[in-house]
Amino acid sequence: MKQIYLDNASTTRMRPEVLDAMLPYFTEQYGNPSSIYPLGQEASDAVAEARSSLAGCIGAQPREVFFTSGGSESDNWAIKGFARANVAKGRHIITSAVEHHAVLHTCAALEKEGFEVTYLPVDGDGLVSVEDFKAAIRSDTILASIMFANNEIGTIQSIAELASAAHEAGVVFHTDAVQAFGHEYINVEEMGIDMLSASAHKLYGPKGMGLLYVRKGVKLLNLIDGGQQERGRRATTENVSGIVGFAKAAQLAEAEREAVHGSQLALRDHAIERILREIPHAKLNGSWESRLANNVNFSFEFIEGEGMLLQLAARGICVSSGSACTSGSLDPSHVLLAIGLPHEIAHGSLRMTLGRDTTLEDVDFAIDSLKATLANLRSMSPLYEDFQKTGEGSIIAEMKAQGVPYVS
Amino acid sequence: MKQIYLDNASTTRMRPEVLDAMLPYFTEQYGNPSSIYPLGQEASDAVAEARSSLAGCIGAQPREVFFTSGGSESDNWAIKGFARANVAKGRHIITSAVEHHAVLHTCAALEKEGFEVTYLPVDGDGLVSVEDFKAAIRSDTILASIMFANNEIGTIQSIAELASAAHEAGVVFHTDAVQAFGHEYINVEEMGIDMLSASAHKLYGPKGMGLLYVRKGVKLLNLIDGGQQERGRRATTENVSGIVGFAKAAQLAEAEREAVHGSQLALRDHAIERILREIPHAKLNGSWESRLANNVNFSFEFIEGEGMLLQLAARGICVSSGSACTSGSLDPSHVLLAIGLPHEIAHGSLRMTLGRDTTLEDVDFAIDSLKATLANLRSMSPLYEDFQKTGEGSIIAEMKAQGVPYVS
Amino acid sequence: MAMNYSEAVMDHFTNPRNVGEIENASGCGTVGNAVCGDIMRVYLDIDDDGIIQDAKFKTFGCGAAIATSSMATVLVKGKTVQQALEVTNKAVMEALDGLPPVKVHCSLLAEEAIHAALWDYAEKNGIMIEGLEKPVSDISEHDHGHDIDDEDED
Amino acid sequence: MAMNYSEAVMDHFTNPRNVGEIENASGCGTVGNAVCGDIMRVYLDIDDDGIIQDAKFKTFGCGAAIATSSMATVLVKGKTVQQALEVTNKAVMEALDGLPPVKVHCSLLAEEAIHAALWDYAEKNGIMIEGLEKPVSDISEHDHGHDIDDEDED
Ligand SMILES: Cc1ncc(COP(=O)(O)O)c(C=O)c1O
Ligand SMILES: Cc1ncc(COP(=O)(O)O)c(C=O)c1O
Repeated sequence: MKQIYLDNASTTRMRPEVLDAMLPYFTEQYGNPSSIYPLGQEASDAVAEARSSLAGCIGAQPREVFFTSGGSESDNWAIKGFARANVAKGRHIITSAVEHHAVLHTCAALEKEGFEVTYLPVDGDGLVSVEDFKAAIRSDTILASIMFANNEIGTIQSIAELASAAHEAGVVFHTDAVQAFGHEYINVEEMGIDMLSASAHKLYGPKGMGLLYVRKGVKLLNLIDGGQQERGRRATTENVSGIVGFAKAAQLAEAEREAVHGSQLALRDHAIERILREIPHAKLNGSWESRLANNVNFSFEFIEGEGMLLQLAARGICVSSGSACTSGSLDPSHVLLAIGLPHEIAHGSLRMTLGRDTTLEDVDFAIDSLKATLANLRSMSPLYEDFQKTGEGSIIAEMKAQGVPYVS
Repeated sequence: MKQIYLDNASTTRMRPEVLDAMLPYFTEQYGNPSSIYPLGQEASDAVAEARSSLAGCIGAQPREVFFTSGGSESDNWAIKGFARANVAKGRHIITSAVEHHAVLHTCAALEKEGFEVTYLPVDGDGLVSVEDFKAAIRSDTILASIMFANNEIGTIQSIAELASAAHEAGVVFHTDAVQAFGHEYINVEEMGIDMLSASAHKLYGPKGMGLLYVRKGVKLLNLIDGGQQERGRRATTENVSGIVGFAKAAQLAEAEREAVHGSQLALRDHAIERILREIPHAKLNGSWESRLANNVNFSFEFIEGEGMLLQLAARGICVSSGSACTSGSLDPSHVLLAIGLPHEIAHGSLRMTLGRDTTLEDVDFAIDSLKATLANLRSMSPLYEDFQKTGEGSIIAEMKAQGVPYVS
Repeated sequence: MAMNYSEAVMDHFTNPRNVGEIENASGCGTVGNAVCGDIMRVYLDIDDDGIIQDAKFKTFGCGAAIATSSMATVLVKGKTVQQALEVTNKAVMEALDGLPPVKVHCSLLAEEAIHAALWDYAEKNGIMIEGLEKPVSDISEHDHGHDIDDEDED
Repeated sequence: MAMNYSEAVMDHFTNPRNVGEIENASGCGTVGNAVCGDIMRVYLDIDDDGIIQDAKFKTFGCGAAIATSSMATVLVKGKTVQQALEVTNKAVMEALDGLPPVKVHCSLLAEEAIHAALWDYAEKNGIMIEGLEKPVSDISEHDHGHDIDDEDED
């Protein structure tokens, strides 16, 4: 069956150009970049070139870019490494309630080490308030980590303002840009970003490959000690093919960014509008204005997410959900709860994230299928039965009555 | 120019079969294993299959095998993760002076956190004495980490005996088996290994891919916190192609292990014997008896290693050295110093590590080139000039007089 | 979290048997709650001989919840009330060729829903069913086994 | 540690100029030590007008050490003693189109070796060479810049 892949926030299909760029580094140019003979030096040159190309994408210096095994390692390294290196200056860290677990669980680990963490709430759109942020800064605050764009609901934060508020108070500013790198314009100088995490597989590059940008002068302890790779900051024989593939993916993304952004935005808004128009008891999650161009996230009432995903999968549609059942945890997505969704409707959420080659047909087919799926699941839902019998018990209807935007 | 690659302890040429196994997971089977739709489930199945295949190679259970980004991360995770999780039981760790930097620098980082580390000395062959090991165990010793086989001199430690001594005292035993996995017979049950690090690129697999075996019941803190991958122990979207490639490489290595071991042993001994016979002022480093089948390591007097490497590279021969200059540090290899080599001859060391397709012709050509290179470098060495004029100042001649074995 | 549902689960999820309502049912029970994410409602039509002539369900929940509801109704149909009590969560799971560890709680919910419907039937008819205890209507107080690592806790 | 030697360095390393000894040299100096890994010995043949007619070297050391020795001898040949003093490590490095940061110390060693040979010449002839200080024979006390991160220390 034809698969319609609308889960590009989860991972992406690697581009053939990226594979082509990587291929020589497996069985031909397989040298260790630390070696002195040509096979090693060529690998070393390829790594250096990739580093400066990636640095260029965000306005950084090559020596400020360090390769890692992915977004999670970058987040862990930035936050644990900075906190542990700067504990003498203070033990307070600020982050938000909607961060990825790679940030949240890292902060939780630091709390066990004696750090204190403020988890800023967000508004109904998922936005951190700059005022709240300023108010949370204490004299012993050393680090703030606020994600560039949310992986579930696509909300883009006011990074430049937050960073500047952090700097006014002498606080170092990290951003998890895993969802934004290669998709949104980023410039670490203009925006005042001190550390930035990115991951290659979110931009049609290889899995298991990430980077951490660290502004010159920002001190970190190593997460991975050992050899002298990455100027002694992150040990391990370089994943040369992965590094080369990451750089290639980023170059392509950078070159096509504006065009892709524009066409995705149109498709995204088409999808959002169709759902609001055609599917009752639905609510758009996340800001519509300050939102990744490829993110569509809805809650549907009276149904639970996993069943929806499985039925859509049976029609060849690959999407994801903030439902409890898909994550192995009893609670629904912490992001959906943080934007104020009651558990009941957080369970019935759906994320569709468009890719660079998603077509209008794909989106329309997905929405048609979604309508059929929801009708089927609602027909077997005891909650929908009750609602139909009594006309009561709809949370979304209440929201609508209260004037919450983008509900149907 | 034809390249003769004799640096397989540094990294290996990925096998075409491994690349073939990996290829589908880049641009076709690109799903995220955490996803519920078939594209994700197939990736998840591939990861599960790879995990059980790798577990099988060392007699472990699949759920005891965790994927990492390489040997360095595995070492860091095992040692830091165990130490931090078990600090209530004690703060003392035992390791050896000849470990890889991924272990030594990790231990140094733990010393800064308040742990105490005993770095056991080794004998002239690079062997840790089981008696020394027992004597070093204290009531507050929680962990011992002794490498399976040394990356520079190839010496294989008495792992089963060391592990059993550790267990008698209730100490958990980790081994860095990066150089041994896929090359030597390993069984974690028989040998009593509690944790084991391995890295795919040392056995013709992909770079940036490793594993940590953790015996059921051994408690570790996470090094990389975040999502629920690896049962919540090591977060990040799985590097599916890397995992599949690692398993394929290990399967092939396991299937061919005895045959390759036998043929490499013959070539290795041929090389060692030719050098001892034909090159004066040379000393074999490391044990000859308890040694990796592919490792040849010599010190040559009156010359410095980098010059030797560059001249060999100019003839297409890829080898490495324990010389200061190639590592960016002022000191020569800590391993060569630990086996008692004076600085003067540690600088002039050469490591040739054979690969699975190294031929007798390759080895002979390399040794012929080595002879020419040494003659050339000695002809421009002021130390050799002095020795020739006075007949004095040869450390190796003194060693020979003292009965040190395997010197010429 | 990988799912790896058996074929039987996928079949009962995609083609659930006995979806619907029974008007004037002999017994009807609803368990679970929408906060934790699973709600099951079972309708039973029980004849004068105490034989379950028909069973229907509605479920708000994941694939496993729907499949276990479907299977539970299939298993109790044609059975006596007493036999229906033997349709335990284990029996439902076995009939479905197993469930992923994180989904075992769904089969518990199905058992509870059958019990709740039987309790309702017993109450309506003023009878006592041996071995049947009053089911908790909100089973979220039960241990769902959801976020417990399937084997070890180390 | 990646090397990335310039072509000039590789040329002077693979085809070093002026390797050898000069019998009854006007001046000979050896600097460095085998513990730290670099030893250079320079022989100078200086005529009565104080012009360096010939220069030879022997070096124990890495590629950069050999190349800088070679270049240093090339640069001083034909020069007066006074001009030879101006053959600084910078001059040697420039002539070689640069050196990797960790190798800069090698060029210092070459400068020291020339100075040591000139000092020997001056001593033998009982003269004072303006601007020449007694070179340290063991330059390992100098800062080699070896394990210093090339720019930042953070
Ligand atoms: C013994 C040993 N341990 C650890 C490592 C580190 O492995 P990796 O480069 O995969 O991180 C290596 C190789 O570099 C090694 O030889
Ligand atoms: C916002 C965000 N941060 C971090 C990560 C972790 O990235 P990776 O899977 O490459 O470790 C992800 C994706 O999974 C993400 O979306």
